[in-house]
Amino acid sequence: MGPVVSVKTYMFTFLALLALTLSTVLIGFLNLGWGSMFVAVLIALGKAILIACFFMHALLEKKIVKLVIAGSILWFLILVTLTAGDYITRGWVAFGGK
Amino acid sequence: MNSLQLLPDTASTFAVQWNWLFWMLVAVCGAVSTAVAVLLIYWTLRYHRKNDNEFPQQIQGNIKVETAWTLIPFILFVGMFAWGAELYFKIEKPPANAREVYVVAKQWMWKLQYTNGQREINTLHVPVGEPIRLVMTSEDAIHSFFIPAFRVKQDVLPARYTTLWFQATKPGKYHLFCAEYCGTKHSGMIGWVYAMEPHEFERWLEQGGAEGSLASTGEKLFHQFGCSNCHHFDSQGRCPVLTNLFGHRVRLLDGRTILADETYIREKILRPRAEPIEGYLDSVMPTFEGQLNEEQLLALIAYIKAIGPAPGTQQPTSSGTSSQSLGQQPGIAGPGATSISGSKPGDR
Amino acid sequence: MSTLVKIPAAETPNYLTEGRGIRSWLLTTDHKRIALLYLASVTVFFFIGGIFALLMRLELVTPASDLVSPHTYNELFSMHGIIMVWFFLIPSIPNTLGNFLIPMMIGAKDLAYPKINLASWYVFMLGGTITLYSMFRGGVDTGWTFYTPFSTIYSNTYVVGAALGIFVSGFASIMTGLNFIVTIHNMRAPGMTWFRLPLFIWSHYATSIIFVLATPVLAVTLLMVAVERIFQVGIFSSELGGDPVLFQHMFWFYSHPAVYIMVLPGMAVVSELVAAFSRKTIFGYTFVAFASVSIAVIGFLVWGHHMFVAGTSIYAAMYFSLLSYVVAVPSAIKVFNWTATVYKGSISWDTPMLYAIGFIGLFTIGGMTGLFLAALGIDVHVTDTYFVVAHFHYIMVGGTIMAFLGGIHYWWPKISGRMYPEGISKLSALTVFLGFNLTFFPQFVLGYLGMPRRYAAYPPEFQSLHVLSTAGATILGAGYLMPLIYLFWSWHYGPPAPPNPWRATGLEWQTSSPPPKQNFEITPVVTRKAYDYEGMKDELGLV
Amino acid sequence: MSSALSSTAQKLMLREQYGTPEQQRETVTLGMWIFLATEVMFFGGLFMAFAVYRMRFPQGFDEGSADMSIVLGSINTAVLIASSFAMALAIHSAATGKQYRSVWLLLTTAFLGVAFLAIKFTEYYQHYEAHKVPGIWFETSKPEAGAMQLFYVFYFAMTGLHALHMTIGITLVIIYALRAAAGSFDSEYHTPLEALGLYWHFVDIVWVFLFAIFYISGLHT
Repeated sequence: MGPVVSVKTYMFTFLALLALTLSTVLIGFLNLGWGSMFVAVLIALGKAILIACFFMHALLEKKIVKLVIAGSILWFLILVTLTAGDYITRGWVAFGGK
Repeated sequence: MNSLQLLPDTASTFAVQWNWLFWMLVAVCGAVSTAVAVLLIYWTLRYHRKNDNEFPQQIQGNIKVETAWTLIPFILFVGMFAWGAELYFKIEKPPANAREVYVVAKQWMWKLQYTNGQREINTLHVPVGEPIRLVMTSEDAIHSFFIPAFRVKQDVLPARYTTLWFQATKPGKYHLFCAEYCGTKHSGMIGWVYAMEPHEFERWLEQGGAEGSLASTGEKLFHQFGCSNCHHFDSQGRCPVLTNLFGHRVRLLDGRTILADETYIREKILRPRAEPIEGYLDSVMPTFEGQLNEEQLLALIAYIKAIGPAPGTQQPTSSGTSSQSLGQQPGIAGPGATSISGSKPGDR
Repeated sequence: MSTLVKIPAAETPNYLTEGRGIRSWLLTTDHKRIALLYLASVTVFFFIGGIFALLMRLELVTPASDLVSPHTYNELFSMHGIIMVWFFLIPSIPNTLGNFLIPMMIGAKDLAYPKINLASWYVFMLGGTITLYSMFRGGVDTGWTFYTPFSTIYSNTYVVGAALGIFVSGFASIMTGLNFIVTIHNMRAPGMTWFRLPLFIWSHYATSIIFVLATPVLAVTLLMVAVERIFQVGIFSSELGGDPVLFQHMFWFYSHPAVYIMVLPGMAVVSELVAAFSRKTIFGYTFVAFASVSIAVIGFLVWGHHMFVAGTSIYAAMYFSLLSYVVAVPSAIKVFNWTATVYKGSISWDTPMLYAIGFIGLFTIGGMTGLFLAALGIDVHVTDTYFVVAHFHYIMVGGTIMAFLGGIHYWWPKISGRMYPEGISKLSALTVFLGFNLTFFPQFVLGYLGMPRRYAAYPPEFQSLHVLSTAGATILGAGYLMPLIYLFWSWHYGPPAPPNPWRATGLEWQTSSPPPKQNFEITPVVTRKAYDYEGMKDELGLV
Repeated sequence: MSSALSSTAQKLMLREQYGTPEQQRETVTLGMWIFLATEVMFFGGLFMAFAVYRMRFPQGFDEGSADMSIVLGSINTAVLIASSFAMALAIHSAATGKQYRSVWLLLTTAFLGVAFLAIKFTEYYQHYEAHKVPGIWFETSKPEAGAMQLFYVFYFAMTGLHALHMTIGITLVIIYALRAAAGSFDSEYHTPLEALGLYWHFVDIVWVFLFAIFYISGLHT
């Protein structure tokens, strides 16, 4: 049988997720230029970590499961960085900005 | 049956350098492959099993040997990489004084045009000893411009310009191939490249009655489509000054900068209101999407390249900078700029 | 189906005889039977793809396109590529030999998910059927690479059908990879530590990583191609501002690692063969094991080397070129270690060993010419020519198929319980080797001379080399038919095989030939490393 | 497959290829995590393509984003988070032997999932009404019409695939709720529920990112 986490932890996670959703929306109304997307994704990342750690018990799983999670994130980053590296150095996207 | 040919023509400056690296790689890789093959065959014969009860002495491995055959190939590989990259940089960075030829590819032909207006199809005439830069685009699928004797190849993409340069060294007639699969008659999308002595080339270039240079065709289009109504050569016009635009970075409204190359100018003609330039928030320019074909676009680009720095312009770095926004009246359409509200490129 | 814990009966019939009739095969969850289902399927696909190849070679005997129309020729090479890549090479070794051997080599009763294993075969067959159906309905002419915008706008063939077939078969790959990874992690017999695993397992583990992480990207890419083609919204074409090169990035993110899906299992087989027929432990076991894993990992970082002239940035080309050289290092390490294993061994010249030596030689040439293609400046000329065609055929045909045939011969006694005929099989190995080189070596020269690939017609000066290549292809075809015939023959008429005809190490040789359904009468307890021929010698009392 | 199951061995449902129940649980969990890794790469390809085009056309994508209904999007996010919460509690109840509560929580999860889809399809209908469906009916007067269409292509592709995952998830949750009602799970054996929970939470995570990239960046315009 799997790891058992207390109901209280689930409750706090749930509330934290709702709070983060609300803050995403509120910050979204500010004009941050490219920063608004950046902040939104950053908060989403925080929410994803909360879900993975507390709802999915990633922290309590064996090392191999953690390796699988780390690997999938790393591979996604490989896909993004090596492709984006081409687009950024190709002059396909504009540079700088606010 | 034709005679067996084992060496390709070597007819450009790049091809000479290419051959050096190629044969160096053949020598290194050939030596290593031969060594592996000889050892493998020799040991297989030398240590052939004599009877089924034979079990050899076990060898687990040797860290020194492993390190050696990890590091030595790696160092060799880095050398190969560096040499290959150096060669690649040479072929990707055309010299500034190169003569330009414009190429439009379509299923399944090559259309070429010189700056003096001379056109040809599926043949390319070039002078020996002069760098040539091809500015290429496609009307449909991806094609690839390939001249084996010059060892150069570049994919030709729709809606953007790629370039290719070479300098022929030997007069002659060489193959031109499409190297990126492009449909039914892909293997028919071939032609010839004629490398000629410079004086012969000049003679060839003048004959054939081109109807004026490419830039002059562009200039005519520039007036015909009303561009000149707004794009003046001083800052009095409502639109960015185009002198000295080409090859410089343009500041966008949100502060980012973008290089004004051929592809950028093409984009701005077809989709002027996307990505507004600093100082021109509500662009009054209409879209020319669907009104200009690839050849006309190239003529306009040739014209914009040709106008260079106009007399009296003190902005050598960039056009479209904020200094020209003085007197700008956003949103007012002028005589040259027709209604913009109805432009819906995405309509069905 | 939820069976309870079951102790195998004392005298179980073997996996071939336990349960008869078509139902017992089509509903089996036995990894060995599923391996045979896969073996039969990929063999059929191999010969279909082979017929396409032969027709192409016949067309290329003359410079003009006279045997078939250019359009037909384009469909031939597209279908040859699609069938061979997705329906033969990728499943070839992992789903047949891998499926058969992984549980046995680690001392397990079956894979971790036997039902998913069976499901993967059905999904694979469904994908294959869809692809074949769209081929016979009118074919597809995009090449196996489906480059946009040609595939989404300009091609008038059954692109969506072919893409759907590949999409579906991708799920089979994912199921297989997932099954292998979990099996290797969780199902090892007591005492079977990671560094006691045969290198076959290490390589298949590396392959599975690629299956699992690369295949989904292909799936989503093909899905986007289908969406773009059906709804005519330009994701990868330029009307809306999209970029065709993005398709190439996503496609090669899968398809370059997919090359390693094809060759890593070949390396897996060759490690076993070289050890068994030299009766020696693999020189530098840990280096070879980690080389497999690093090929799988670094193999994901090099896809851009397919796009050096595609209009990517020169800086991206730089890092992709450098990384391509880095991934060549572990491949080189493997070749050197196999060669060193032969040194002072006790080498037998049985057929599998001939295939293994052929593999090492051809893989070396294939790998070395890869160094040419990774050199940026050189690639400008030779990319998209026959040089590339020859290069990847040396890896995939000279490499993978040699290893596949070698492996089939080596484990044939275990699979069928019969010995194959030694004389004719040696002849076939030799025929394949010679035919292969005659077919593909001239293509290096053709590419170097500038002959572009995917040409139905070509300038006359290339004819001599094309004729040589076609001559080689007929020999190669004959070489491939021979094993098909004599292996079928030996299934019924070959002499019965002992449990361990080669006196090889490895748990699979410690059970009977053919093995019982549960693989082992008692779960083995492992106390030795892989390739412990010292121990084997003691066991046989030959001190 | 009913409450007639009595002995521990039967309840463990140990399949023949496994040695111990613990091995079976680990195998199932690991398999599910690896499957989720493939899902990361599956959605990852789309996220990567979206990122590239977003970098290229920030304005056009923001204009597309400005059309989104932030109210419905936020409600949907809350609904999905609540469903994940219910799922986590369902597994917790199963693990602590409260089978009856577990069934009801599973049904709540499924209900919230259906509510999510209902809201999502309401949004789709609104886009259709506004003529914002690329390839079928697309109209805009905005200058970056092409980029906006691209935005919508990604929007429909990604939320559509997400909705497909939701549909599969809801079906499985209902099936497992029925199995739980039939007494198939207890505090010792509920591995399939845990695996389903992982899947459900993962689909939730995907939505969290979809919400961030599609709904937020156009808010300030």
